[in-house]
Amino acid sequence: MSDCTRDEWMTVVAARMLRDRCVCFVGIGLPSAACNLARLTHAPDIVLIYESGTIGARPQVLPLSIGDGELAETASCVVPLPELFNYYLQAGRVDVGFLGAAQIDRHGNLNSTVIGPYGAPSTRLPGAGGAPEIALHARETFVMLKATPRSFVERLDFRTTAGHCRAASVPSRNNAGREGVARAPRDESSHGPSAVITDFGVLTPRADSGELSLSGLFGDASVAEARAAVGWPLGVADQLEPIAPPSAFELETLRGLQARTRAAYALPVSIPA
Amino acid sequence: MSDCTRDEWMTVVAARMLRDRCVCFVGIGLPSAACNLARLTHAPDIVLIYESGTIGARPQVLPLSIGDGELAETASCVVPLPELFNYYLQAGRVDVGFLGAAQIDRHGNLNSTVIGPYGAPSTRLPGAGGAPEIALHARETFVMLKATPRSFVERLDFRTTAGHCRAASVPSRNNAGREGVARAPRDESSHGPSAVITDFGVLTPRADSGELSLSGLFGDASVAEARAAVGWPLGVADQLEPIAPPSAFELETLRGLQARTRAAYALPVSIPA
Amino acid sequence: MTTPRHCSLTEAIAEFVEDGMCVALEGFTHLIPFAAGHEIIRQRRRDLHLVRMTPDLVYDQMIGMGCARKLSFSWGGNPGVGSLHRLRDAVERGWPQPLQLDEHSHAGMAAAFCAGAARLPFGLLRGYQDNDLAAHNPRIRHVHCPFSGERIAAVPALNPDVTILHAQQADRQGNVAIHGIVGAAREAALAARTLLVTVEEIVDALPPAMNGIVLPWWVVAAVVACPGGAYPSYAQGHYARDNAFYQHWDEIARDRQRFLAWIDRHVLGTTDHRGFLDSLHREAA
Amino acid sequence: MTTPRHCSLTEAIAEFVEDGMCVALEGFTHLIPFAAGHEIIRQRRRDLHLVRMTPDLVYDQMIGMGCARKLSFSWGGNPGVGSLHRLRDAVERGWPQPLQLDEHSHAGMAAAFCAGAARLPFGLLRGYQDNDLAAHNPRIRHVHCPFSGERIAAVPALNPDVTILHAQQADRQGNVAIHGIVGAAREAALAARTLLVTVEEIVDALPPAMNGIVLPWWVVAAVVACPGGAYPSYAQGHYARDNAFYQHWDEIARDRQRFLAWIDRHVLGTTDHRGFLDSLHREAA
Repeated sequence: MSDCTRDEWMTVVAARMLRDRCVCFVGIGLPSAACNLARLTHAPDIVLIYESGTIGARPQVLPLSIGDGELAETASCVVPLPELFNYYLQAGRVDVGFLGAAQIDRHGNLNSTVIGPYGAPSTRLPGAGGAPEIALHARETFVMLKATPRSFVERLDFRTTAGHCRAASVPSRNNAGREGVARAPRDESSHGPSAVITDFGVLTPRADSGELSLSGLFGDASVAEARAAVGWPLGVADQLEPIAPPSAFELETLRGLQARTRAAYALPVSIPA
Repeated sequence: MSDCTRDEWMTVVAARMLRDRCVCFVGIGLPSAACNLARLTHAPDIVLIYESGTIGARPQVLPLSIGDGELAETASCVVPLPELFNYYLQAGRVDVGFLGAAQIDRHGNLNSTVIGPYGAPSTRLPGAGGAPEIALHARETFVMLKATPRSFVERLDFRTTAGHCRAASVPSRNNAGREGVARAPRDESSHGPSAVITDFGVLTPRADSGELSLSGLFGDASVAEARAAVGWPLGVADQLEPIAPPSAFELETLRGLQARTRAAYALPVSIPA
Repeated sequence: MTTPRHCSLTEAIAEFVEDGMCVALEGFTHLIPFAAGHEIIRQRRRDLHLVRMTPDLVYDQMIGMGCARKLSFSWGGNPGVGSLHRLRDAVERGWPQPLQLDEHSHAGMAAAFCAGAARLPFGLLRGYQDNDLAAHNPRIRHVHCPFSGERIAAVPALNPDVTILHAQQADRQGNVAIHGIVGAAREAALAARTLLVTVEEIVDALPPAMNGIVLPWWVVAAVVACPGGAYPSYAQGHYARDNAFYQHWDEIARDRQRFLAWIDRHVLGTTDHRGFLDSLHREAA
Repeated sequence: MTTPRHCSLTEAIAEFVEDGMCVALEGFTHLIPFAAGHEIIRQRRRDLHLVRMTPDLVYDQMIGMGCARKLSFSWGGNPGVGSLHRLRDAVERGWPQPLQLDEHSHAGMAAAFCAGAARLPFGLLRGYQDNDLAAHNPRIRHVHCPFSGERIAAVPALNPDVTILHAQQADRQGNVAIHGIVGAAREAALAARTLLVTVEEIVDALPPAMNGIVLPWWVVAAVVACPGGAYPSYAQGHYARDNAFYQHWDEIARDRQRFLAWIDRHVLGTTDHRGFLDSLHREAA
């Protein structure tokens, strides 16, 4: 399947990380595609929770927003957000959280708040949303993010979401220090990503330091490409796992889902009269 | 209407205290009869909230418990108890609370917890239920309670619900003093009953001291009867209001409601097979 | 996530409810899990810490049979009737054994269940003001608002080892739907380490109810089909509350011997809830 | 209790929304009150403190038109598309005026709305750990559990002067029913001093929904019939979200002049929401 795109690689590889029957807090975009691909392939009973309070959603097409009507219609139930955040997420009932961000550092800390100083940013990003508490409370988190030296950075402009964080030794630029409590890397109080799926392969945290290092490459990607795309000196895991390319079934299912989605979006929505 | 009972007097007089469209947190028993009588006479749009989370209930017959199915079926909505207590009661959205108790003192403090010491009571009563917070948060509370020297007492065995309380000067017997903060009588932090409807008439708090004194007598009751039934030296208000006896319409409506209720209760409920 | 077990009530209580546990049978007047309470009596559980806003007849029976060492509650009466005589006997005379009380107001219990469901260590309320409750319960304390300085009451989270509910329906996967008065049942369910649910019926698919009260299968440890399982409480849409039974209970429970005879005949003398209902039918006939 | 007013949206905004107020238009992707936001723009309100978990296009438009001095929020993007360019322009370049930020996470905003609805001074959450949010927002603090000593994050209650919702139905008395994704709309509604609701339709009686989401008439200040009032967001059961409009907005909002021209034509150039929808229809034709 050498003709598949890097987006497809990312989506397929992320989908494979999801066990059947796991409870998954889904972000929009690539994570939503990956979660639904898992549901349509090896994980038919995966429980998808979207941030809009739709629990157990089974959409036929990918939603554009986290609250499209399709999600409510196919969900087991729709709960108010305080219940979702208190009784499900904070209560520790979510197995997997999927996050994106604008920036990630070598310990998996994430920035989705600002580029530049908080008070006078060069780029104002959307902000935290559910991410800080998803990372804190989900049993495990995955990050999906395409790599460039501007997104995989030596030092975050703002730490929105804690990774394997080593806060005291590598403060983010904006951190005024009030909350700068160090967390030991990879101990049980660490909530960093267990995998970062990017467009050349997969990074995972080292057991000792929590530092993200390259542990798997997509078929046509190279270590040199990976190193060029990452803004810190990227370590390579002792065992660089070969990643099986997307199977015909995986690709067919994903492409079918995306074709259905495009067809649904192309239908004109009539402005209410 | 000299043939009416004291229960009927109490119910009719309590019903008259309720304005149309007021939001009323209803206790079971006489208060429920009074609130529904008001709804069926002068207050058709009164909003009745039962402690079971049934908001806007319009029962055809009086419920035995605060959670009979009739209440849910006729309510505008049924909310979980945390919402009822947080978003409606504590939020100050209730106009009138109706309370009963086993004991009341001269400042309208109520006991529904124990007779005798808390740790070794001679009579264990049901306990607080919603009462302490109903009294605290409803704009106004009424108490309905038949008078004997054992229920209208000089000194409570336990203060379950604060009245016009003067806590420091008249501690209840069980009070270990930890919470014994005096509240000035009748100021805005005082949440005592604005009327106590009992089986000889009505007591209301004096403007200066918050002490309950006799302000109205039912037709055939006397000051001497009232004084005999109350365990403290009962003051009489400067103006002892004559209370209009139950009208034919009021009595007819109340008796119709109670007849419907008896008929409904007499229907055998089949044990599920 | 494990799949909820579908099993008998006998098996569910045997497997999940152990002596000494903290157990909540919730349901506010409606959907009270009587069948489960009776099975706990049949299996002679001891030393339980029972939790329930309104103990009701089911806890009167369990307390009278010596299942409980402690009770967390906010109103312990027979609604609309009067006292719970077995609860009173335990508190006033230590029969059949003393009962430790963790006593709250309804608002306090609701806050404690919410904190439990949210896995917060405590809940907040404006309450317990100028009364004697806090003086007798060290589990009622206060915090100061970090913004306004105001003093607000605090109660520790309630997290039962096991919560047991009765509901109208579950589907084959184990999703549970509750219809009607719900009280603090959902919070008690989500606060628990283990959730057991008895239901009137198991259906292929729950009726669509986008904003209805649903407990998803992956929070449920076991689902038991148990028609009539809330009787003499009720199940909206299935059967009405037997108000006459509640009134009749006052006489039964007033006397220790009569109480024991009733339990012997209808609970211990039957093997399951179907037997219990049959036994009441025979008595009524 | 006063009866809710039935009036036009023009009257409702004129009467209840004043310059300088704290105003929340809630609805999480679903039932976003666009018509009300446009009417606030038409009436040229200034200096508002806007509150909303997910500012969305409606706040992008209000901010771009200079209605706001402050924003309390937790995620300010165009869902599934990208940036809110008017929000960015205000924050990055102070155009048309600077915007003060009170920035939270979703969990923090939810806790703040809940505290507001419950009239508690603050809400609790396990959150804001090891990140930079608290360092930049003095409205994120901590309390210690009075039982365990644990440190828990606290946020002050949000109590808007006015909350505005869009819903599917109200009855003639003013009871409002919401069906589908509700977000924190109910908490925002009950936290407010004044609640305005626009609805798709006013009906004689709401469909029975025992456990549905209903806001009773006596918490509602005004009900406005406003079909299509959530467009380009959606109303479950009435019309779908116009995802193409959300994608198209990215181009419109990217450029100040194009944005102003769009608002001039479709919002300021029309007298009400019917006119706005007609204007879009004409453009699409």
